Amino acid sequence: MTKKYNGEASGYPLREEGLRKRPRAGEILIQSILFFAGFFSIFTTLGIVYELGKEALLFFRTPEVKLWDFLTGTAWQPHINQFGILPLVTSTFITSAIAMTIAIPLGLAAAVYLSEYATEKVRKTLKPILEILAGIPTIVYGYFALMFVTPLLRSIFGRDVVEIYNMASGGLVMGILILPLVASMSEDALNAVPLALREAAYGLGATKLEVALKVVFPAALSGIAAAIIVGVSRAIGETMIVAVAVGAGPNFTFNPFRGAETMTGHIVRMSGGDLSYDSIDYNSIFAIGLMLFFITLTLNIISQRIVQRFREVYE
Amino acid sequence: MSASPAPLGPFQDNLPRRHRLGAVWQWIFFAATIIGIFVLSALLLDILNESFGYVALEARVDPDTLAVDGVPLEDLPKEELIRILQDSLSASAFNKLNDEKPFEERSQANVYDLVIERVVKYKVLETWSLWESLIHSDEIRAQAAEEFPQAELRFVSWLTVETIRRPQSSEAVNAGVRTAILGSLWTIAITILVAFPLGVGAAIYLEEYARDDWLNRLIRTNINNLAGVPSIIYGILGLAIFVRALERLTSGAVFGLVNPTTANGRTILSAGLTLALLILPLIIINAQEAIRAVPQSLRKASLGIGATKWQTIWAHVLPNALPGILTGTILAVSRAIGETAPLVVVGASTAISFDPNLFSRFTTLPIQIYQWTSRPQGEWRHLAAAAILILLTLLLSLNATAIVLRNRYTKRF
Amino acid sequence: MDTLDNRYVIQARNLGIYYGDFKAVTDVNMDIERNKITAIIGPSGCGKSTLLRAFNRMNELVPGARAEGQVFFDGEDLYAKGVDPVEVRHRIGMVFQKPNPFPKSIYENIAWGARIHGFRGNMDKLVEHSLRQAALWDEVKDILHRSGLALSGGQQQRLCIARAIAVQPEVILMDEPASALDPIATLKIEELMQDLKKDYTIVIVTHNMQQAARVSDYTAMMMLVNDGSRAGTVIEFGETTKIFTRPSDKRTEDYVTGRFG
Amino acid sequence: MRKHLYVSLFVLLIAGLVLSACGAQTPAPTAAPTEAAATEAATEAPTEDPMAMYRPENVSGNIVTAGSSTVFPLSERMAQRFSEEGFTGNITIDSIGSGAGFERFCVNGETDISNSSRRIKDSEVESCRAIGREPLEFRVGTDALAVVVSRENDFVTDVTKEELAIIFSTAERWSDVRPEWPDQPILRFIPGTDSGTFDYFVEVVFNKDEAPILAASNLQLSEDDNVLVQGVLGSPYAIGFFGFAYYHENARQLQTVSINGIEPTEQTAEDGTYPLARPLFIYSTAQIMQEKPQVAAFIYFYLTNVNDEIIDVGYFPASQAALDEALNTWYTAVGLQP
Repeated sequence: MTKKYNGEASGYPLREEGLRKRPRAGEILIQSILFFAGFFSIFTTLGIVYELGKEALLFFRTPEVKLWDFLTGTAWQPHINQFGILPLVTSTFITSAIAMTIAIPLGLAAAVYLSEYATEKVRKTLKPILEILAGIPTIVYGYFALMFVTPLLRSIFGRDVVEIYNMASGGLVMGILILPLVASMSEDALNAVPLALREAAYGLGATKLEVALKVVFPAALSGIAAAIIVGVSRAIGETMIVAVAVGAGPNFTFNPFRGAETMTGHIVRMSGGDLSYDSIDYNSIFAIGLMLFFITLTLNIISQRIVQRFREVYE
Repeated sequence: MSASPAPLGPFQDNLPRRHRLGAVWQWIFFAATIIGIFVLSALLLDILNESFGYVALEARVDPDTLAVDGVPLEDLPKEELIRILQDSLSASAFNKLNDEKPFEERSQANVYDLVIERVVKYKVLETWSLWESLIHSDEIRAQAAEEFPQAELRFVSWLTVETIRRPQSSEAVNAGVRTAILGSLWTIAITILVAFPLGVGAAIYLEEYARDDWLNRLIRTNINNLAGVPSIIYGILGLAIFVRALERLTSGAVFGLVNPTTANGRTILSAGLTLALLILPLIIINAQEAIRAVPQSLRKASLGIGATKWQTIWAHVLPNALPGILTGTILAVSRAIGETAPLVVVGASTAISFDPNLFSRFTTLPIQIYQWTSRPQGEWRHLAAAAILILLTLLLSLNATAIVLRNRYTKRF
Repeated sequence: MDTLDNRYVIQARNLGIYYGDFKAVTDVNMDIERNKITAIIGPSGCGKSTLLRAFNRMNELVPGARAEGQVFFDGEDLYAKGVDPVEVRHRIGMVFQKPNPFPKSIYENIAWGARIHGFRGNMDKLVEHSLRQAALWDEVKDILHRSGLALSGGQQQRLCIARAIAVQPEVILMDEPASALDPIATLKIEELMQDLKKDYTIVIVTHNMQQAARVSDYTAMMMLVNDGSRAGTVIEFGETTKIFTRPSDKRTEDYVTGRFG
Repeated sequence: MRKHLYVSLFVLLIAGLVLSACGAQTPAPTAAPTEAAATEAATEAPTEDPMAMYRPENVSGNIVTAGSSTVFPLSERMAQRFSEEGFTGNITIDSIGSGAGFERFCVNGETDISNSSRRIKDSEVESCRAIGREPLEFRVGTDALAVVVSRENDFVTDVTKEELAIIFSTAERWSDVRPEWPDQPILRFIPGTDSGTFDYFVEVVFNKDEAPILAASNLQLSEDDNVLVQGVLGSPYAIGFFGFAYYHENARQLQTVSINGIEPTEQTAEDGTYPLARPLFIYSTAQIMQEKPQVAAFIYFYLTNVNDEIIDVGYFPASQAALDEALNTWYTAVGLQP
């Protein structure tokens, strides 16, 4: 094998480098740019933590504020020096939970319908409609909750039971807002499941339902989980609906028919009001923002663990 | 079943039950979709209901008194109309109109509109929704005749070409959304131009290049987390970074476009960049899922013929992931275009009187809508409803391209 | 019908298959004998897979596909009104060209089909029995709870066969089951088919004429009809030995001897 | 091939944007006049009449204002009139709340005028001074707070100020206020604690002590007065207070409660006999007004024309004395004699 194969003779130009690795500057450059795009999010987070932390520090340095009371107190009335964040946290969780009990089942069911049952034409019509409706400003959903859903709830459960501002109505409408998000993302995930898998199941004599729920759905779980995580995140971060329909009085209650105020609702109310910028109330919004940031962080880490467990079993 | 193997256990005949179950669930899936569409349509109908209907208008100067020699106001020649304007307006106001566009060049219709706007000055006394107007039209007439004997009852569409063309006004009958539409378009254009490449790039990195080490895990967790940060916090961040720290860039001073002493970072550029940060995680998460769904065999096929990694991604992975990526983009843009809170913090104005550009103060449609809905007078809510319809149309036309492309590239493997 | 007797499991009569306006398969008449292996051979694009999928109504999953004529299964027309495609596919199983295990454990891959059909016996035993029949048991008995996707290609295909067996069908349709596999794995699948034929009727679509000659008892030769319509049909059907040694059709002869086209 | 796809994707997107932008942009946008033009216009003005340089048509340049959402509709109307009367520069008004307005005015020094529905706080004056700004206050109008109940309520028509304090604090039931009133819980709907309205109510009714009202049971707050209207409409036993314009717009279903026998009307609000009439202000500084004549011109225009528009916007005029005082402040600031 001393003689090199003469490529020229056979019409193939022979590369001088042979098979040695060539530096591919373009590839490396692209990879670096892509890495930067990925790493960029870290800067965003650092920026958020720094900006919120800086101001939140001012809040925690105030003598009236004790960190322990902040975390465990059940009354939030900054005007009279009560700084217990729990009422804001509980109402955030309750409204989000109500929203997700609407958005997850309805959204996933709609996704299954669109992906597995609907004809191509129906799917191509309905999906964009759902997505466009997600673009209605949330303030509109807020008024929808207050003027339509709340009276509805009050006529069903009684005016004495359901307060005019209540977490149920805000949560329900927030669920409607998030429904298209969950449906659209999940539908994509279901649609991405290979046809071969569906055929395998049909070939065994599975019904359409069995194929959809027991084969396609589990196979799309990772995408569906992402849809749900995005949905939950949106629910926790949603502002205008809760600001209009849930009320503006921090209330430590677990009754969904009572009014309360969520963390985001409080932040937007304080930042848009007539309060002085150097008041302790005003600074409190940064502490709440930071708290919200850590709550979503914790939830995300937990949910990612769960998703990872599912993924590790099959794949 | 003569030749079948000895069964290891009996198969229960469960077919009818399975089919029943299938039918029930199919019905449930369908119902869920219908409920979703129904509720969202109810919302849309509610908006439509507010966009049309009767109004009781009272003129500050009765148009009949402006008639000359029995010729009604709308049929008066341009010169007569100009004379009316000259008589009723201050000299400076009249001159300003002439400066904006000389009266010789204006049409009769245009001058007539000016007379209506500046001299006749209709004022809304009462409004009714479309539903009321259609069902209780007689009652409305009776009520209007009794309560507002001077007023004129008209059936109006709050959504007209004029609503789109006019700038803002503090009178509902003259108000339009032009400045807001331009502000929204500029903002969303910057948002897409920044967030789409950056988001898809990040997703490619995470799915195709990143090894499973602590740094990349951190990045992944971080992106999921950012998706849940309330939008107003992005506003605070945008204020600190784009409005303040990068003021020279975002105000346009660095390009010598504005006077550095009056440069202000509260511009469309800052707003667009802030919204880009906001929707970036949404785009990344969606794009990641879409890229993950591309079959491995496709990558192997491309690598197998000696394509480089990037060539493989560019030519095979991305086109196949495109439908999913576009879904994410549509959802993200829908969200960005409807955002209010972060833009208020970054410094969107509530009232501006000029057409915005990249480095100017601005307002956006949702901010107009928010402001209008919180006013006491009912006519603003009707106008807000019309603005929502305009926003949805805008969104639809922006997303149409993405939807068309997605439908074209969607396929099952 | 007088031609129907218990020897034949599947009998196609004047079967034609359309995709929308396009007729893919036309005028097929063939009888498939019980506990035998029937191979369908022919050049690419002549409708072999389409025909095979018509035997358990898998074609219906393609939007716009429809069939005309009859396919009798144990004397009952599969395309008659009121016939349930789900039950059809339970009785006539299918193995696909590319191994397609579910993203579930090996055990679940096999148990799933039986479970949905209301299997009320000992599931562990069924899984073991099916895996043994598919000659996979010894290789996977210790890793039953590992993902089916973790197996090699040949193992995956045998897993898919085991999965098909577990619902205890009468017929197994195999669509080029070994085309994605190496010769050793292919050999294993072929041996397996010989074992399975004791209990099942097998119809196999294959590209590989040696394979057809090796494993099958009967062979159907498919070609495009010569009227320019691009529809495929069975031009010759008979015992494999006859088809490969003394074909009556010139085109078959050319094809099996490699002189085709 | 693929490249075409991506390129066309972007091109289409941008084309869509540009097209829709062009469609909306029928009248040609005029370039924003620069600061230089503003000073030019100012010096050009004839010197004989010192007020001539403050006519709308004689000034140009930018006016940046921000602040209270309550004052916003009024400022918006005045800005529009100002432009109609010949002003060619740009006015922007941000409705962000009085507090945030003062932050931009006193801390960052980026606005020319701050709208406020409350008087500036001492701490805010201090931070203004820290950046060399000495805020000047101009009273522009009055926002009467209406204490309202639903039309379904047939027992409350008039209360004393003391009763008002009890209704919005310690009383659990209507019968706790007056024994002849029904034995039903009081449902309270009030503006959020961050609002100027809340502050003002507390100041007048509770002597600046917020604790009693915040400790009241069945208390619902909202920053949006339209939302409060819905709250009061919800029950015959509900009571609330908010801007008079919101009452006026819903007068069919709501009724006001007079306080110490005084109804909220234009008359009682203007002469100060109605106890819940809160002042509306705009703030600027002498330095800004001198450096930017357009700002001085706008404030002058505002003060002299506000009463033509204020009722239409939904508020009541300030008393003549208050407006005269504001005008005096203006003359002093620009260095002229009234």
